[in-house]
Amino acid sequence: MSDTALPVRHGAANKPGHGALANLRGIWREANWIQRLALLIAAILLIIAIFAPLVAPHEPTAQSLIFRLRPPIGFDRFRDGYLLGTDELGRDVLARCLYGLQLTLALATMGACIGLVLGGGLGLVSGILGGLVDDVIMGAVDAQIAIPFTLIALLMLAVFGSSLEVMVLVLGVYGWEQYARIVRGEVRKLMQMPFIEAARAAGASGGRIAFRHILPNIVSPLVVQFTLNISNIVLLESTLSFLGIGVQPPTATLGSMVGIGRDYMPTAPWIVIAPAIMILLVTFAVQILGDWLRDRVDVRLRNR
Amino acid sequence: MSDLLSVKNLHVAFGSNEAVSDLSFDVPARRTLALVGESGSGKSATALSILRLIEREGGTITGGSIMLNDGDGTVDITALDEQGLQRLRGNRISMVFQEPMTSLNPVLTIGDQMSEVFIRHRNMTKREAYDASRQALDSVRIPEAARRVEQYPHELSGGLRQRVMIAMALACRPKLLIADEPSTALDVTTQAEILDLLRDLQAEIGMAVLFITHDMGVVAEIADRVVVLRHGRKVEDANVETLFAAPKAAYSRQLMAATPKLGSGSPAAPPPRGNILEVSGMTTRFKMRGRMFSGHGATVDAVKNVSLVLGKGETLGLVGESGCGKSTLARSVLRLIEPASGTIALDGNDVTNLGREGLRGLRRHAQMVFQDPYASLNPRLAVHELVTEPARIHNLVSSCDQRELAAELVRSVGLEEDVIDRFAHQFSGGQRQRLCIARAMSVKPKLIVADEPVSALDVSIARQVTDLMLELQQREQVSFLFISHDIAVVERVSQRIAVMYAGEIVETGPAQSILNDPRHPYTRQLLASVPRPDPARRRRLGHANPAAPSAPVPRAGTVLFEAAPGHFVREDAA
Amino acid sequence: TELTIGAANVSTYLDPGRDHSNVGSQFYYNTFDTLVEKDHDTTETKWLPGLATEWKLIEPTVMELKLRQGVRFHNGEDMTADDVVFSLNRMYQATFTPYKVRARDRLENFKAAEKVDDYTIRIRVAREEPLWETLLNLQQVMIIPEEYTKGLTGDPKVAEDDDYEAFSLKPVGTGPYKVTEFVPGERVVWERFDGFWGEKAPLDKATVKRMPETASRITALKTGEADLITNVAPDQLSLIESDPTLKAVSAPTALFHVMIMNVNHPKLKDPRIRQALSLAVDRDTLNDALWLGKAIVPSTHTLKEFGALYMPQLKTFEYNPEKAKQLLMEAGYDGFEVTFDTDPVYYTNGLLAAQAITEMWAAVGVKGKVQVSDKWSGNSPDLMVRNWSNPMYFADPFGSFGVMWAPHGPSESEGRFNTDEAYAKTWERFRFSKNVEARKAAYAELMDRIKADPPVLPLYRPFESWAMNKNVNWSPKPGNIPYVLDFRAGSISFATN
Amino acid sequence: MWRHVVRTLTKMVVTLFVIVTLVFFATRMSGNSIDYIIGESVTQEDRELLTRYYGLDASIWTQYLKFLGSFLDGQFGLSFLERRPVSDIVAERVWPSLQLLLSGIGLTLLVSIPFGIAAAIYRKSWIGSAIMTFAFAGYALPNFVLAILMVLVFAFTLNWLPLVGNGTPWHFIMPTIALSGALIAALTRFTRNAMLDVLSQDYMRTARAKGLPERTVILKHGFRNASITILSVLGLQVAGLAAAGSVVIESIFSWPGIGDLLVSSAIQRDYPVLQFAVLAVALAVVVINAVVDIAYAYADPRIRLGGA
Ligand SMILES: Nc1ncnc2c1ncn2[C@@H]1O[C@H](COP(=O)(O)OP(=O)(O)OP(=O)(O)O)[C@@H](O)[C@H]1O
Ligand SMILES: Nc1ncnc2c1ncn2[C@@H]1O[C@H](COP(=O)(O)OP(=O)(O)OP(=O)(O)O)[C@@H](O)[C@H]1O
Ligand SMILES: [Mg+2]
Ligand SMILES: [Mg+2]
Repeated sequence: MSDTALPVRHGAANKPGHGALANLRGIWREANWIQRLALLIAAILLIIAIFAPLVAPHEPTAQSLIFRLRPPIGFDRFRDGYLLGTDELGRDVLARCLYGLQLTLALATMGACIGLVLGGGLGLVSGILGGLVDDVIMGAVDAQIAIPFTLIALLMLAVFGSSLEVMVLVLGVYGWEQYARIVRGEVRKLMQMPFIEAARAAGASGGRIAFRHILPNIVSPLVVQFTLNISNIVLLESTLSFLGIGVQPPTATLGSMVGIGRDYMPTAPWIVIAPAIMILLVTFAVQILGDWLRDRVDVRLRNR
Repeated sequence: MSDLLSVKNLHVAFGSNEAVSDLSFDVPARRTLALVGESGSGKSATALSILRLIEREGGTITGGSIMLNDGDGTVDITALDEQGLQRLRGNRISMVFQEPMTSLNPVLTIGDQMSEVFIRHRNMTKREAYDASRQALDSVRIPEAARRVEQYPHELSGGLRQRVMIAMALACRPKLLIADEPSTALDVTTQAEILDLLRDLQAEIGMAVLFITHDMGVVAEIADRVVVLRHGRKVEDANVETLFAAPKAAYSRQLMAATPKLGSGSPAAPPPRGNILEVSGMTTRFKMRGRMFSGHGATVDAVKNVSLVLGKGETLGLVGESGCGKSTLARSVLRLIEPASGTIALDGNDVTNLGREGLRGLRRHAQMVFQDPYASLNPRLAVHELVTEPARIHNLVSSCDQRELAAELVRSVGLEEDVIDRFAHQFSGGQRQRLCIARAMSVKPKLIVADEPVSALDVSIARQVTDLMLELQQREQVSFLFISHDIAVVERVSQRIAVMYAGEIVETGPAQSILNDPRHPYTRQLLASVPRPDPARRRRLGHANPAAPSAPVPRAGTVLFEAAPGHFVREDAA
Repeated sequence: TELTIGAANVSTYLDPGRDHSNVGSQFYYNTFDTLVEKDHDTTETKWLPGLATEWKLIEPTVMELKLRQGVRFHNGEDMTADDVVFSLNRMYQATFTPYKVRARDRLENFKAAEKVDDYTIRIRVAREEPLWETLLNLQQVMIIPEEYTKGLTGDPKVAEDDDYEAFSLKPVGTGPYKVTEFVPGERVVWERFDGFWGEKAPLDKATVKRMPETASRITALKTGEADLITNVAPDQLSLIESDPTLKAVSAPTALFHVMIMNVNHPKLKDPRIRQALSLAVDRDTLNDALWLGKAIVPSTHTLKEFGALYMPQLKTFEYNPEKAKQLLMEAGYDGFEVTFDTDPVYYTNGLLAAQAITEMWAAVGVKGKVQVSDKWSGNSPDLMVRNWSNPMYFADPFGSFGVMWAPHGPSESEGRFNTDEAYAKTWERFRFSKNVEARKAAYAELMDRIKADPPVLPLYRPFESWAMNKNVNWSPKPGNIPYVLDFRAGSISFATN
Repeated sequence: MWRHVVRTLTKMVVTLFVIVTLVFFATRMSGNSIDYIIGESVTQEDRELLTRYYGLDASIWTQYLKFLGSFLDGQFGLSFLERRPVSDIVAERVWPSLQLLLSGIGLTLLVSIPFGIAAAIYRKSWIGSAIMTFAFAGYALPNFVLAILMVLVFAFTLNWLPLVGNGTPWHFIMPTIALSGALIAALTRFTRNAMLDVLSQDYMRTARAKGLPERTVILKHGFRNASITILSVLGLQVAGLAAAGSVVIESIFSWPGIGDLLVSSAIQRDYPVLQFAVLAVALAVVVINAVVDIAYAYADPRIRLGGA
């Protein structure tokens, strides 16, 4: 290779706004059709989640008991104004889906953030300090792997009560061990990298190495794990609802709509199908994007 | 003499990127053609095209023909179908790759991997194939061939693995062997053995060899004819003697010039101004940790009782084969690893027992540059943060002056100022190494320990980097502890040389004194193995036996004596 | 003939003495008998001979019973007075804690049973008992074999706690079906008991399997993996009706779903608040929406099964949002949040009703919030409102309201209901007056008390549905307690085709 | 070697001990089980009586000691609700769960490995995209929705497959698919990634340069190596499968397995059962992981001999 610098977008770092836009366009161009689809879905879902109160035709908890279990548009007994039909209490399925999407995304994001901080922090500590700390944390990881998480969720909800805050906590704890394992693995790999030794040789302290050199380098695998975690949380939340310990009525989340509505699958399938499709879209989009991110990260590494 | 292989107007492209353009050359039967050129010039792409493996790598042959004309008739390889190619590969043409460490399948035994070839092309039964494999291993002079077939690749050393690769390639007595940098990843001594072996086997089997390398020394050793590539184009095609005597193309001349030649002289010694570094009696010990067995107590001394001094403004070159403890010594000197015993003095101050704060002081004055320029730069930091980091750590620069300092530093290593907002992956290898050096220079250290700083670079770029180091030494009076396994490079930059073997320094002294008057047998062997870029002076070594120790096993407790002024040799060098 | 029943739940133990759960009630009647049998075909109270053939008071507090002869337990032993005395005294003079607990609320008045001869016994009560037959017909005093039970563990002469524990896994009775396999929580298998004293059981074998998911139960019925399934929610009935090979039977269940309000909660101390919470609930709408209008909304805490004590004329509870608003204003309701606790699944439509009720509260300006938890919060001082059920353990107001709202009964002892001396006095009259009219008068007074300072609102009497193959003729009998899977002679038959 | 085994075993025991201890204290924190044992409408006085009867009035440490003691008789105590030895209850549930788990793993391997390999080889063609789209979609659907959908289609509407319990091989079809759906999706992706890694390795080129047919190259040289990484994930995934997924599936298919027991005992606060069920699942997971470790070491000669 000749001694010339590789092509580089000049000024990308100076003009972040412009750079971000260019970045987006670049990303779009680079994506294949399925990734584009995922991007589109993600964007649409995000927008309708954020603007749910504006978009939703009804309050999500407003009941009209006489018009319960009405089917969506195009079916017999359809009732005007309830595009996707009504549920077992005569609430608007569409409105609940929209608000549910909002809450589900919020829960999943918060949960994934907590897991990231908790698991990532422990993994970082474990990987950097090693020794006894490492043994203890990894022991906890082993134990966590061996206990079914549904059980932990059950116990936590029993101990702390089943409020939304506790639900966030539960969802946050979910997957911490995966973050911890990944971070620890990455940290240990990074600790072997010459640039860490270079930093030590330059006189960098442990803290500086952790935060300036290691942390930025585990961002990519963490982002990938984060996306997977989000979709797993969405699924977990619906499983908890299935078991009757999810987000509590009348609050709607996609998971609770599916979990609680399942008894109506044979008689009023729209109650389940609409949120199930939303879940499918969310997890599908998030995972495709996550996987794509992983590929991009890998390319970086392979390029060297 | 008819040509075994003729490549005509070959074009190879990766996507829209043309890697090989309009390349034509012939390989005569029983002769060796060397394909030379720097990294990325299309050597491997050409080789892979001949076996039509290039498609697997994502490339395509976009034009030209590759005719193979051995006794069994003429075929155009570019037109063969998959079946035909499979019959060809490993049978009429075979190939040896650069990386012996990764080119063998880690989960299959040597025997499994070798016998496949016999089963495939010679229709042997499993038993017969195993027997044949054993013989093939014998024929590449691998000791204890019977045991080797049961072993897995990771149980063999690099040299042995490369022999296995060669045995495998020669299993069916191919008419053409393609060797893609078969010795680059090996120690000089091992490299010499492999080259000898190849030459002998070529004579024995009577095959043609297409030899790919970027090392002009190796070319001089082995080739009959040479094709020089640059950016995928042929720039010269000549007999080896002609090429070395009178290179026609400018690029060939440049390549020759950059090639370090042993015996081309060392920099002059600086005026004595005292020592920057004094190490005495240093031993560094590693605990052995098996994966399955938690063996406790087992230790290995990677560095044994080493003493050395380094004058101010001077460069001490440290040479020795892989695993002899060079890096460990370098790290111990900077106390990145704690030595088990011995003392280290930097600029007259004892730093052996410094605490955390004191170590910061040590690192203010002593910096390090590593072998792999990519891996030693944090990929997530911008250049202005990268190169100024040591200075920031030692509070030599405020955050507002950081960019200025960075600009100054990159200029001093010959880069444009505007690179300071880029990231490491946006640079080439040589530029990255410059950044590493700039980083080390940011604190204006008195000592830089450079652990194989140019081993990963192409010759011409390595040359630029060593030139830069010499220039910096001139300008800043910085001292270097320069580690390399390439003795020719060491000669170019060092006033003094230390030779390390199995954790000990066996010989040390002024560069020219060591090179011209080696006393220790290991030093002699090392020097003899270095390929000379001069076809007239080909080495004629006997067949080295890799199982036999290549130098006497050092006895413990031996000390150095002065054999000539400043030239110390270990006592056992009888 | 064999029958497979898909049940939402299967008991984790089978001991009629300690059990009074809805799940358990399904199982006992096929396996055990009581001394006094009831005519289950009618809601009228008609007592029939059971394991006792005749009974008469020989003193105001002593009853003598003649036992049926030739009754055999499933294990082949003959039933004698010893078994009966043992069975009764295990409750009347309980040593085993779970029995003590079960006996306390309904059998407190019963002191002892004594053997007179092999087929005659006497039962002694503390005070004159107006409900003799009723309380001899209880599930808790079903007859079990003495020797067998005592011999299950430890000393075969002594009834240890462990004997009773073991019995609940290997139950033996005198009923028409013997339990041949019992996997707690999973499966009960009955086979016809040929030594049964009464009319031969119509089924050779009946297997009850747990199928917790509603959709799965219905599907199993469709695929033929079950012939009869329990707990079909009202919303699923259309599914059964649309299939020509299936049918559903529904019957009002002898219990009330109720809404309880903690009278001692600081915010709910003022009875007007609780009255308002109660008046705001439009129970008819709940019924129409959640129960297809088929549930029964009561005007007071009364059930048809009470026979002479059925008092629909009382108007204790009503829907009157205007009055509710007014009361709230008078009481100075300041918008505090009223929590409504509910179990997620225990009561059919319970969660839905809870949500609907909070919406109805909202209509009168009360801020309600549903709190879902599987935990019983009835004993928590923080409890405000929650759902509950008042089952009819036996056909008398005492067996329903009486068990739950007695002085020192569960509600009071859990601290969410208060009684005073006056209440206790009225209670005494209701419980022990021999004259039915006196009892009715006393009950009406109790209801007035409840109306004035309400701790409870009976929402409705739900109905329970079972679905089955068209050729199975089965339905729950109106005179029975809720949930019983009665497969005795005359209770089930098959269409022949 | 022995030392390694002993160390692994000790680690296992410590892990399990920590788990049961944690579960013990967590359950005691999560509420007095007496409320769940006796249900509603019991006076305070009776509640106290029962509390004493079930030994729940003792201090938590006494209970803990008693709990540890219950390991010794091999019965692990009596179920609060079922009044029989916990070991009987759990033992009954283990086999059906294991059957389902094994058939789930079997199906997963059978489907995801060929598909993963195909997706890697045909990465750029429509075959690869189709497989991966399915893999993503398979993972995106909550498994109980998949299960109920199957029930509605194959049992309710078409009446092709039996639904309840584990009587015949036919009974396995739906639960197995429902249980392994997500895992198949995950493992397909993983196999693909592992294969992609392997396909770019130098030794693959060597194998081709020997003139080996593509099938041999992919399966013998490629998959052998990929299987090592696949194995290491499988162990982790199985743990999730063994417990989390199965709860839902067991409930829908009325499968008398341990997942269902876990949740019902937790909801009903039947602590002795819960604790032992957790222990059993944890043990299974730990053992499976140990087996995977050994298989891993066996598959990878670098580890097998690495320490020698
Ligand atoms: N798989 C690939 N995809 C795209 N481009 C490639 C690929 N492999 C090689 N190239 C490009 O083709 C050109 C020739 O590469 P080739 O590997 O033949 O070089 P080389 O002379 O063998 O170099 P080296 O000495 O580093 O092995 C280079 O520019 C390289 O970047
Ligand atoms: N962290 C470590 N733990 C145990 N042994 C080690 C460690 N680092 C190095 N060694 C051993 O110490 C010896 C010297 O290693 P060192 O890396 O110093 O050699 P080197 O001369 O730099 O080799 P190379 O040219 O390959 O870089 C080797 O046998 C090596 O296996
Ligand atoms: Mg190459
Ligand atoms: Mg080194």
